Amino acid sequence: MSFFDLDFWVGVGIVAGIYGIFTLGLQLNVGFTGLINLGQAGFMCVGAYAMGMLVVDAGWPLGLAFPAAIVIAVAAGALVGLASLRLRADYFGIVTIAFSEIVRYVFQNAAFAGGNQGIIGYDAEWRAFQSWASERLAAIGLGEAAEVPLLVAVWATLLLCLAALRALQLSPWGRVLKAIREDEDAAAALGKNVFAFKLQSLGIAAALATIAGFFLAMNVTYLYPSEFDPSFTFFGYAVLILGGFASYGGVVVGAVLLCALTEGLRFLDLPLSAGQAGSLRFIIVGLILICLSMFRPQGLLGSKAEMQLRA
Amino acid sequence: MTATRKAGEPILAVSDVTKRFGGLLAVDRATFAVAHGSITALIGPNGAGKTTLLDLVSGYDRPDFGAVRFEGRRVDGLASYRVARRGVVRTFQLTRVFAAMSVRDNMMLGAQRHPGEGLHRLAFSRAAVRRAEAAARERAERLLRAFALDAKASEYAGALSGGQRKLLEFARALMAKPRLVLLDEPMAGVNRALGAKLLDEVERLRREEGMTFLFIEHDMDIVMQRADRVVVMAEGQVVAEGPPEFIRRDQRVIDAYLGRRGNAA
Amino acid sequence: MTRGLEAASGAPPGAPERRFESIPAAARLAAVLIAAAILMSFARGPIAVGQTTLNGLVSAGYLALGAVGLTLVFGTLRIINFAHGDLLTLGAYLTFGISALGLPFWPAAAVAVALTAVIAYALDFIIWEPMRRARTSTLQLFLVAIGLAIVIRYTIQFFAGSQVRGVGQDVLTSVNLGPFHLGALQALVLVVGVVAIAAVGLALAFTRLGKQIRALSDNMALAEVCGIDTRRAVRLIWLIAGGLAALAGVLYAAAVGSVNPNFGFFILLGLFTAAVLGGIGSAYGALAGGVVIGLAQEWSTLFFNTRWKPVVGFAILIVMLLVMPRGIFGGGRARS
Amino acid sequence: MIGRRSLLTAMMAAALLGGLSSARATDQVSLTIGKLLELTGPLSETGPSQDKAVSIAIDYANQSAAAAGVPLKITAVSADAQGDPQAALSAARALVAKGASAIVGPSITPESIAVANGLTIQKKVTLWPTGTAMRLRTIKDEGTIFRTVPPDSLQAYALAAALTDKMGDPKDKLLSIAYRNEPYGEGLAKGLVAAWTAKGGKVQGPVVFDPGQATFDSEAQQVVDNNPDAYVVIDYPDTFAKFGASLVRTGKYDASKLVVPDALAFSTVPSNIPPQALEGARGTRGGSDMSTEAYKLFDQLWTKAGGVEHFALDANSFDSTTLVVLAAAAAHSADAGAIAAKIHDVTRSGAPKFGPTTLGEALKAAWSGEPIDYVGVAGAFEFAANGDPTISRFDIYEYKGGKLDVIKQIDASK
Repeated sequence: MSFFDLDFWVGVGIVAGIYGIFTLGLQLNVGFTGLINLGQAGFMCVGAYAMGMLVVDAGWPLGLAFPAAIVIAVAAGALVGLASLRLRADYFGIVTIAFSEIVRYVFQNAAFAGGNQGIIGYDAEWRAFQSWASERLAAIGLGEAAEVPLLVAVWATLLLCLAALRALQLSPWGRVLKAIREDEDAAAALGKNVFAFKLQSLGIAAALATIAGFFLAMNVTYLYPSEFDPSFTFFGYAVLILGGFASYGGVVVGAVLLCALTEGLRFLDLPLSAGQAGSLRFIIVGLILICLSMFRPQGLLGSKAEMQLRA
Repeated sequence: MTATRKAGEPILAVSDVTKRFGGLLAVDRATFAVAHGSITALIGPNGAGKTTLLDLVSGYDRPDFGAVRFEGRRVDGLASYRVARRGVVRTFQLTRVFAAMSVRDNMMLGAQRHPGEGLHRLAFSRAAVRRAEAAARERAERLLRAFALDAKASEYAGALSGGQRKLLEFARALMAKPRLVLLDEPMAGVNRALGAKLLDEVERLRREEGMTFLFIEHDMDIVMQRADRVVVMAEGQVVAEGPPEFIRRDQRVIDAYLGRRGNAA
Repeated sequence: MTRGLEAASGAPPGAPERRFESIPAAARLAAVLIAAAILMSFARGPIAVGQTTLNGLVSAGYLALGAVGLTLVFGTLRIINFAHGDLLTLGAYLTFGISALGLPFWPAAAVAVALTAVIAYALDFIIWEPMRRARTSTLQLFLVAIGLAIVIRYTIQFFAGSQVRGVGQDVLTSVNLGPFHLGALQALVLVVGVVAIAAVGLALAFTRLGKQIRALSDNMALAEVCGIDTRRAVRLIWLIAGGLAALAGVLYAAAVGSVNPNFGFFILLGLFTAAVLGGIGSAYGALAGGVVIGLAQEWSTLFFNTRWKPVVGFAILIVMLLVMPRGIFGGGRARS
Repeated sequence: MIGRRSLLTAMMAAALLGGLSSARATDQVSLTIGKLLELTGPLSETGPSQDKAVSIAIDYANQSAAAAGVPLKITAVSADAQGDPQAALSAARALVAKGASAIVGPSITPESIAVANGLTIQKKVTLWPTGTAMRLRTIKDEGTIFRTVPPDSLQAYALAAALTDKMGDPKDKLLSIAYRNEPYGEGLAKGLVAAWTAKGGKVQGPVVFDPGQATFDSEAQQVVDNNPDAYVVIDYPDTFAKFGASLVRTGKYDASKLVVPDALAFSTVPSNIPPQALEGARGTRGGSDMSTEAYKLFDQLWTKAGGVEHFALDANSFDSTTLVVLAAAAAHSADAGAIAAKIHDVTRSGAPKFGPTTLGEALKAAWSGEPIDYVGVAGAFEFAANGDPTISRFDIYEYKGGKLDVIKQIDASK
């Protein structure tokens, strides 16, 4: 009965990293551009499936299929953006969630995507890299858990994306983005093409969703539509609000804390039936979401001043 | 930085511009012109359609009928960001500063065609970006000093007082080296001394950089002393246009605007 | 959350919803639906079209009633209430709980509807009212709604278990109306649904409170200025939203025959589609939207493989938002 | 509910004691079995019945071991797969962290593949999924994945055989097929269409219905259109409660023409499925020569434990748990790898036969080291190298008065 099982917590670290990359995209949209993107899971689905189908059906090497999948997902993001970015913020949110549901149903029913049999066999090259890396790690004593290479790869990518987004945020481009979040009309009056910036923000979010989708696909080794359920996006929002509004660093902290909490609750040993324990886990996550949003809306690392100035 | 100017052609020509909101005819066939390098005041009672006209000229709203020409080329129908890029910058009646951003960042946003605002340029021409950023920062510092806001440069714009926000919005407009500046009641909420300083800056910019100003103003003293031309609107129509002294005596203006209140200004 | 966002989605200055303006829209909609039905019956035969129309009207019942509460709350309080679907589940499971104490099904349902209405009101008192006073942003309200949805759903599952539960009503005997057939219980659901829709529509059109609620959902600031006691009206909106959601939940459970705690969440996006289709903030719109979605989904089975049925709702939603963002009856500016 | 909770606390105490007592007794084996259940999320309707199936298997095994003097104590830990492969992988890791030497579940193939590739193959922990899709066989499981559910290909032939048995030669007979839109339905339907058309039969549909939908009236109408000679509905009990009602309401539905697969096989039909939807219907499920007594015992244990009614494939989870216990007895150890190695020894064809009614003797025989051939409730399990059951004997049953009555047994491989 060991709570501190290495395999388990390496697994939690991987999931936290995947949610981190996924939510960086959300943060760019919500925290820095003012777009309520409810379809991030849909972009992840497009990206992951594109990568899977290119490798399995078209026989592409992973090294080519993955960047191509990012391009395809960004194109999907641009398409959604072109169609709906002129809508009011909450309408835009509803269009994006409808988009992500349509994508999920298409991949569940369309014959070309393996129907609801899903896609398997795209991770051969990754498995080879993983075993090669495991030997290297074993040589330096880290060979215990099989998934450490995936953990290292996920977190290296997450920190890279974090640094890139932070640099972008400090750049003039980031400044305009934040101005658009503050007041679109004023930004337009200063000559900023608001629509183009929103489109770029959505496109980058789609790319980040694809990167998260890539690692999710490698983690579960099988692409299946229910992995890209809207609840994935909702959990991403919980990570965002826990970490802190308009704070990229907060996303990483939020992802680690929330994943550690929800997975750690699996060890909660109460005299309850399995079903009740399962429900309790989610009740606790739900209550945290409510209390955070009510009493600490800026989350852990968000700035309270900015929140108040904007409200 | 004086623009190429065809002899006598106005920098801004508004002809028969009309705008209707549901049943309300906000602007009715408004026609007037603004000469290069002039300081033109746009006056009229509340609800005369002044702000709506400014919205139509700046592309914030689209006229139902009529044309707006800036430097001879039509701009009505262009999105507001395209009009701004042509060199027409505006401020708003209810000042719109980016509250959750620093005063300096607010200013930096005024810079036009900044290479740093394009992802591809950010990645590949980093030197150009650094140069443009430094130039913009230097111009911002100078303008902030001119408007006595330099002390507040790193504070949140939202923390400024109403008057200071007005000044910031005006200074930010100047960042873009505009050729035509549309000011919507720039003096509202600004104390007398600072207001005078602002108007001196307007005249300096007209003299040294050839900028043209069109501003909505209610304070007749300012209009009479500072404006070299006046356009008077009432109930959506342009009822009179001309130098301030002529406007003061024009009967139509008195009926439409001054007379209705019974006492001379 | 953001000045830009707030301004863009500020109180929509749309034309207030006058009774006259909405009747032509309803008439136009009915004409379109009837024309579509006639057209299809050439292609697929009147019996098939008639039967699917009946099936569609049954689901239209609970979709419309569920959507009314959603659109009123969304229209007035700017809350994308993701917890609304779980209020349907709450209504159904309270009915099971109360009927387990000995009350027959329909009286137990009535008590459950009242109880859920009170719970919805209490939630406004505990959660939404304080957040409204703190002028929180749309995003925070949306996140609280997600948290609330999870808490309600899994509290129900904690006590009632996640296994499927039969409603214990006779779902088999069917009524034959000429060539068409309809389950007796479904017919009841259809009748109760239509009656409730009409009642809500009339109440909103003619009662003083109804007008206040519609004014509120059309433009909260304007309503405040005209001296409507918005606090009382908002409380009433939550009572109506909760009550109608519970009624929709009960009708759904009765029509379908067996449910588990996820059913409310699964049809939530259908309710959103109906609300947006009808025009956010417009109660008539939600009623019309529910009918259109119910019919469209069942009619789609005549032309496409039934596996695509769930996609029909979403496709309509996206097309509507791009072509007619203000919906059939909607007021307010949908473009930012 | 109350019955189960006191049972649970008793088991918790036993686990603690078990831990202590193992030091005292000579070689008392304390086995922990992991239950990977669907407690939340889109498949949560399957969770409670699987939880109960494994629990009653463990209780029955504990009683049988004590009666037979075999020093084996079994406890259970559970985790929630949430209907999502990534959560299932994390849940499986939690089970192993809590000491599970084998995992019963999960219920769909995507989760099984994620758990296998991510954990159980490398850790040599046996995995007992109830998902039937053939996709599971595309991964090299190194002898760690066993299925007590018949693979789709075999069951498709069984369904065709059941149809032929009822309607005679399939030539020019119209078969209307409908299935629930997920791997189990799609896989079985494909196999059945192939088997049926190969024998000259005609197929209508398949009508694919989405489990999340509220009403199935239009789908049901398409199934009964053109008055087909027979229908096959491949579904789980929760959706069939709605789909069956819709079929009856069409007025043109004759339940005696219906044939259903093993997911709709219950000794007594759950209360939320309308009886008229199944009255007279036939079906297939894994079978053995001890089927009748085995199912009777299983039904007794199920009713005595109270709680939730039958659901899909609960007998299979019961068998999986029992086989893990037998393997542990044969291995004299709770080590995951040792158990994996002994699975074939407790299901060796030709060895002395035991069944649920003789579990005590089976445990004693296994403990003494001789190979045995244990036949479970849901069928005989001579496992192939890839862990799928080779013996393809199927019960063909008919529902009479809400009860399942086995009328025939066939071998689907011929």
